[in-house]
Amino acid sequence: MTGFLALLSRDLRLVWRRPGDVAVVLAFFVVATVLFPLGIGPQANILARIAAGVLWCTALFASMLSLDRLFAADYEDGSLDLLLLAPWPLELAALAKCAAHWIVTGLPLAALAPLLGVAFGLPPDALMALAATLLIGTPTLSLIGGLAASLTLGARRGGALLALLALPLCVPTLIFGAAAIETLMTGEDLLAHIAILAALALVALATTPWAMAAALRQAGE
Amino acid sequence: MTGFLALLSRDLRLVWRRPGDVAVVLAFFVVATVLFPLGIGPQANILARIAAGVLWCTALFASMLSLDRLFAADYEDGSLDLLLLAPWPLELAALAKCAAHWIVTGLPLAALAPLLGVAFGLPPDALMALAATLLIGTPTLSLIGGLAASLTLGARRGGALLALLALPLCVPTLIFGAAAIETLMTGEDLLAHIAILAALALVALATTPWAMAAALRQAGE
Amino acid sequence: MADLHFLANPARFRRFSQRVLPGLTFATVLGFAVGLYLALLQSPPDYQQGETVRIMFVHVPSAWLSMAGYALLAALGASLLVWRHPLAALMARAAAPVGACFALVCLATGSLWGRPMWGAYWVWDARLTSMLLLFFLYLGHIALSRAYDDPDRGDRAAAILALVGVINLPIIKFSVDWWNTLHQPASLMRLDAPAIHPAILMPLLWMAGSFLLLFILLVLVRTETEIDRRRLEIADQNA
Amino acid sequence: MAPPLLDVPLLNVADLACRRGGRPVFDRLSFALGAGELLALTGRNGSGKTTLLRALVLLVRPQAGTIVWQGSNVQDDPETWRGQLAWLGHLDGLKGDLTVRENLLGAERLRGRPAADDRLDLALVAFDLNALAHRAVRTLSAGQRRRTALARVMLTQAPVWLLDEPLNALDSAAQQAFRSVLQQHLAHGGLAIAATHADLGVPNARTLELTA
Amino acid sequence: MAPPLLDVPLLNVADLACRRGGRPVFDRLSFALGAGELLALTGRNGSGKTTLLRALVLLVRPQAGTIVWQGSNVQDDPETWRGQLAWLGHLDGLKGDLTVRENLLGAERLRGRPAADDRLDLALVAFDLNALAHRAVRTLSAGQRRRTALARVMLTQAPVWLLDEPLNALDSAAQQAFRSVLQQHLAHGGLAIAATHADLGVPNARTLELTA
Ligand code: HEM
Ligand SMILES: Nc1ncnc2c1ncn2[C@@H]1O[C@H](COP(=O)(O)OP(=O)(O)OP(=O)(O)O)[C@@H](O)[C@H]1O
Ligand SMILES: Nc1ncnc2c1ncn2[C@@H]1O[C@H](COP(=O)(O)OP(=O)(O)OP(=O)(O)O)[C@@H](O)[C@H]1O
Ligand SMILES: [Mg+2]
Ligand SMILES: [Mg+2]
Repeated sequence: MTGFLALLSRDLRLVWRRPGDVAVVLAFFVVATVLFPLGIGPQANILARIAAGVLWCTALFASMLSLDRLFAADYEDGSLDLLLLAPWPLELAALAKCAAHWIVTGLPLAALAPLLGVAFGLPPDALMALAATLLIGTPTLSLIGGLAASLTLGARRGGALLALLALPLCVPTLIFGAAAIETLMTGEDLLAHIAILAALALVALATTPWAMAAALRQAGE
Repeated sequence: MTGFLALLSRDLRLVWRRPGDVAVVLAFFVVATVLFPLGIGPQANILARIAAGVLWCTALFASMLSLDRLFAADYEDGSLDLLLLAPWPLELAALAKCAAHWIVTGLPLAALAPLLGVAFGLPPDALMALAATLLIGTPTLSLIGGLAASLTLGARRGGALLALLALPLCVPTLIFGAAAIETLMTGEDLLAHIAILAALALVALATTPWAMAAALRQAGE
Repeated sequence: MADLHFLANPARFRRFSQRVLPGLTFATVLGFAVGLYLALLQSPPDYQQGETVRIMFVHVPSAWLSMAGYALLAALGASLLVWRHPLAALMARAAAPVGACFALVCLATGSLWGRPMWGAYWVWDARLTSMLLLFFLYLGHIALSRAYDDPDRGDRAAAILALVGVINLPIIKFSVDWWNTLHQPASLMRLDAPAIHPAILMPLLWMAGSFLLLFILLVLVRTETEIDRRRLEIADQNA
Repeated sequence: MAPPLLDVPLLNVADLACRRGGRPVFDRLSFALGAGELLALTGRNGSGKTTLLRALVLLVRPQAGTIVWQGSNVQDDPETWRGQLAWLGHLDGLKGDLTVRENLLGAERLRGRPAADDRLDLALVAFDLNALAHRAVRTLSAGQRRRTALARVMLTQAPVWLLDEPLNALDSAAQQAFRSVLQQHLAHGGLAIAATHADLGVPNARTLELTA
Repeated sequence: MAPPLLDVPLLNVADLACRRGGRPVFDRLSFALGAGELLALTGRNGSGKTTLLRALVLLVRPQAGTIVWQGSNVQDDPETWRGQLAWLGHLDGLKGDLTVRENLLGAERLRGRPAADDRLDLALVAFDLNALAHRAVRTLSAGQRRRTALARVMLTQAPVWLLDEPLNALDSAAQQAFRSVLQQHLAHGGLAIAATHADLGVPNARTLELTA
């Protein structure tokens, strides 16, 4: 557990020293979101319809962009060996890296999304729902993205294939996340959707660390 | 010119050895695109209306996703030094790298987009137009993204910063690319749009290589 | 040992700025005093927009200056890359956040103004959208110049970006305008330039002049800070 | 760390065999190492020195054979074994964005314990890194980085050191510093296994020459 | 390559000064090198050997000073100068996913000319890489990679070699191979500048010791 906290706090402190790094991810999130009206056109009714999809899509993208190098940097400079040789479970190390990633991207993304929702003309209750679903859904993205990152590390074709399989695992989260906002218009139960998102996050939490650890051990060979 | 071809073929061969990196990018494209019909629901008229915009935006993201490592891998293993020291213009080297990137992302994206367009209920002529505009527009994205990649070489938070720099500059291509498909509905001239896209590509081709070369020389220091 | 070659140029700049700063400050304060008097008390409320029209006296000058600011960044970038002018890097570092702030003020006052005028804080109008993109270009410049451990590299990378960006600005503006006319949002009031009444033009020009002075003042002061900071860093490294 | 039993070998490697990429690298390799002993691995490029080191720390799965530390097979309890190890690979394993100090402190915390300030200072002094302590590693020269990595090894206080070409990129003063640190480690009852092409300067070192 | 004028220095470096990260590394450095001469750069870690090499090839912009090759300032025509160079850095500059052969051929083509097969074979033989020619570089040992990078240098046939710690990770046989390749290069009127902490084994090499 000390190791887990050490790794987590190392990654976080690195970010804390350079708050600009988080700001860049957020700025990117805003820019990417703004592109959709430019592609689709400014009609307010259509924009409000697709807002949830757009914001979830760009959130996924922001996660992917920053996850890409989650383990690759450690692999290339030799620090991965040190992680593999640390006298505590590698699963925890993988988890710590994903957790740090979520804290510096998922969390601020969820906080920022409602602001962008305003520009898409979403009503206040939809803004709340958006923030809530992102808060619960982004950990899953960090975990699955982390898995894809570890699989493509040193990988031959097999790893690539697995990563290709890992990505569609994000689909349920995206669908339920984006659909949750619609429930407000159709009068369905928002809480049910949130419960499903939470369940997906728990499944990811229970399975991905083992898979990540196995993939990292492979990469160390 | 031999150098240009040599670099191009080397990069293509590298991708061929590691097809997973391309596969992940294409998977992202598909997953992100499929999200919209799933999130918005099956109203055919809305879907067809937003199809071009959505596909262009996700194609733009997908090409950013893979640009991150365009020069970074060479930078980290010392090959960038060899490129900088090659006795032919660095501008050509930068161009060759962007060309290789386009061949392995822009080209498959353009090929894949009509397939996804079918899922959005686009009519056949719109599918053709989609492929054509992507074919002509994606080189611009590769060039602008390549510029951003060279500027962020050795910087912290490469990926997100790269996208933050590149996305605003890609806006004109995005607008004309997405709008071209709408011309089929409004009865405007498709060719005019394609001509503008080609002109944008030429402007990028004439300006970005110099800027990339300047940025790469900085990175060698 | 402090790097004398490096500081020779900025030292001269400092002597110059020490001389002009007091007068410039005074002129700025005076300009705003007169401008605000004209804008808030002298000029009549608009027959259509009522008192909210007064937002314009802040909104329009900040729009102009944020656009001019980016041109300045490009000019500074060119003089850094071509003539290796060390002061240009420091001044660009100082000017970028100021320009970004003016863009932000334009966006903020615009959306505050939009609430009574259009009933929404944000609409995807062409002018609004291209101002937003300009703001993003500023953000990219700022982020890039600070993304390196070695500040010189950040400065030069940002200079290249500013040059490419300034070539792109007209293209972006043109395409966004065209995009907007393509999708005429019929129900919304267009942001066309109203035939400006002289009673409004006068205070507007005063305010614009005062904003310009403020811009120059802020850039000069911030450049001095940058010089100090760089000098401290060098002293730190040589310690 | 258990009190060293000077007469019994602490580390017993028997019949170790490894394959890389489908090719056998070595076969039936056996040795034993007691407290205070250094084993120098020599042999031509590609003879398997790095592979052996990685197999000993279980980064590479051995094909056959056993590695026994203080009487128990390390494969049964890899975590305890890892707690006894200090590792230096071909790559330095440093984060370019962090300073020398942060790298050293971070590595110690990753091993599950915070480093005391005085020990850190000792390691910095030993490798003449004091003046560089607050520089980002990315701005260091090759030898300065290697020295930082060596300081990390020294800081662990682990009984078993596994070093892959520790002298790489070091100038003669730094090589001297490394030698005295290594001798100190051995004098305190530590073990070390080092792959090297040069002389490590430890008088009664044992040598294992690998043949490709 | 122009016929070497044995009496006139081909390379003239005068008053070179460099800074890294705001700190001066060296100042007013001058030397001249004629055909067939080797300059060994020595000095402590961080004394500026790598910086000097990078400045000579214009990867680092010198603060002051001139570099003159065959009478003309290289900064006026960097491309011609680059055509005369073979470079070996701290990093090998190899692509792990490509084979040894592909790496060598690719590097030659990057220099703007395809390598003839017989020259390639010569270089492979010189560094005992024949058996590895079709192995992906990622599966090679550290010394095998360094040998590949050295074979690349040999393949260029460039008159000026700039080498940063060429002996790194090499076993004694490979060191010997490198020495004879280097001597051959010098005997053919080539120049070489090499940063090193070990002896390069060239009898009448000149030495430039950098002081931090
Ligand atoms: C976030 C919202 C807004 C933004 C980003 C924005 C942006 C701009 C920009 C960039 C300009 C300068 C254009 C030029 O000189 O070429 C401008 C001018 C102006 N804006 Fe806004 N605007 C916003 C909202 C509004 C609103 C709601 C109104 C009132 C209806 C308004 C009224 C004006 C007027 C009257 C001018 C001066 C026209 C001229 O000089 O041509 N703006 N705005
Ligand atoms: N990118 C950089 N930014 C800032 N300072 C640097 C950078 N690279 C090197 N330095 C500093 O410049 C000085 C010279 O470094 P250089 O790499 O030239 O040394 P070297 O003689 O090659 O050392 P070594 O024997 O360790 O390879 C060192 O003090 C180093 O810390
Ligand atoms: N990842 C790998 N996949 C396949 N083969 C490998 C891999 N790593 C090393 N090898 C091969 O295994 C053999 C032993 O390599 P190893 O790295 O252990 O040698 P070494 O003794 O450390 O050499 P050096 O002195 O060059 O560092 C070599 O023939 C090498 O080519
Ligand atoms: Mg080895
Ligand atoms: Mg060096």
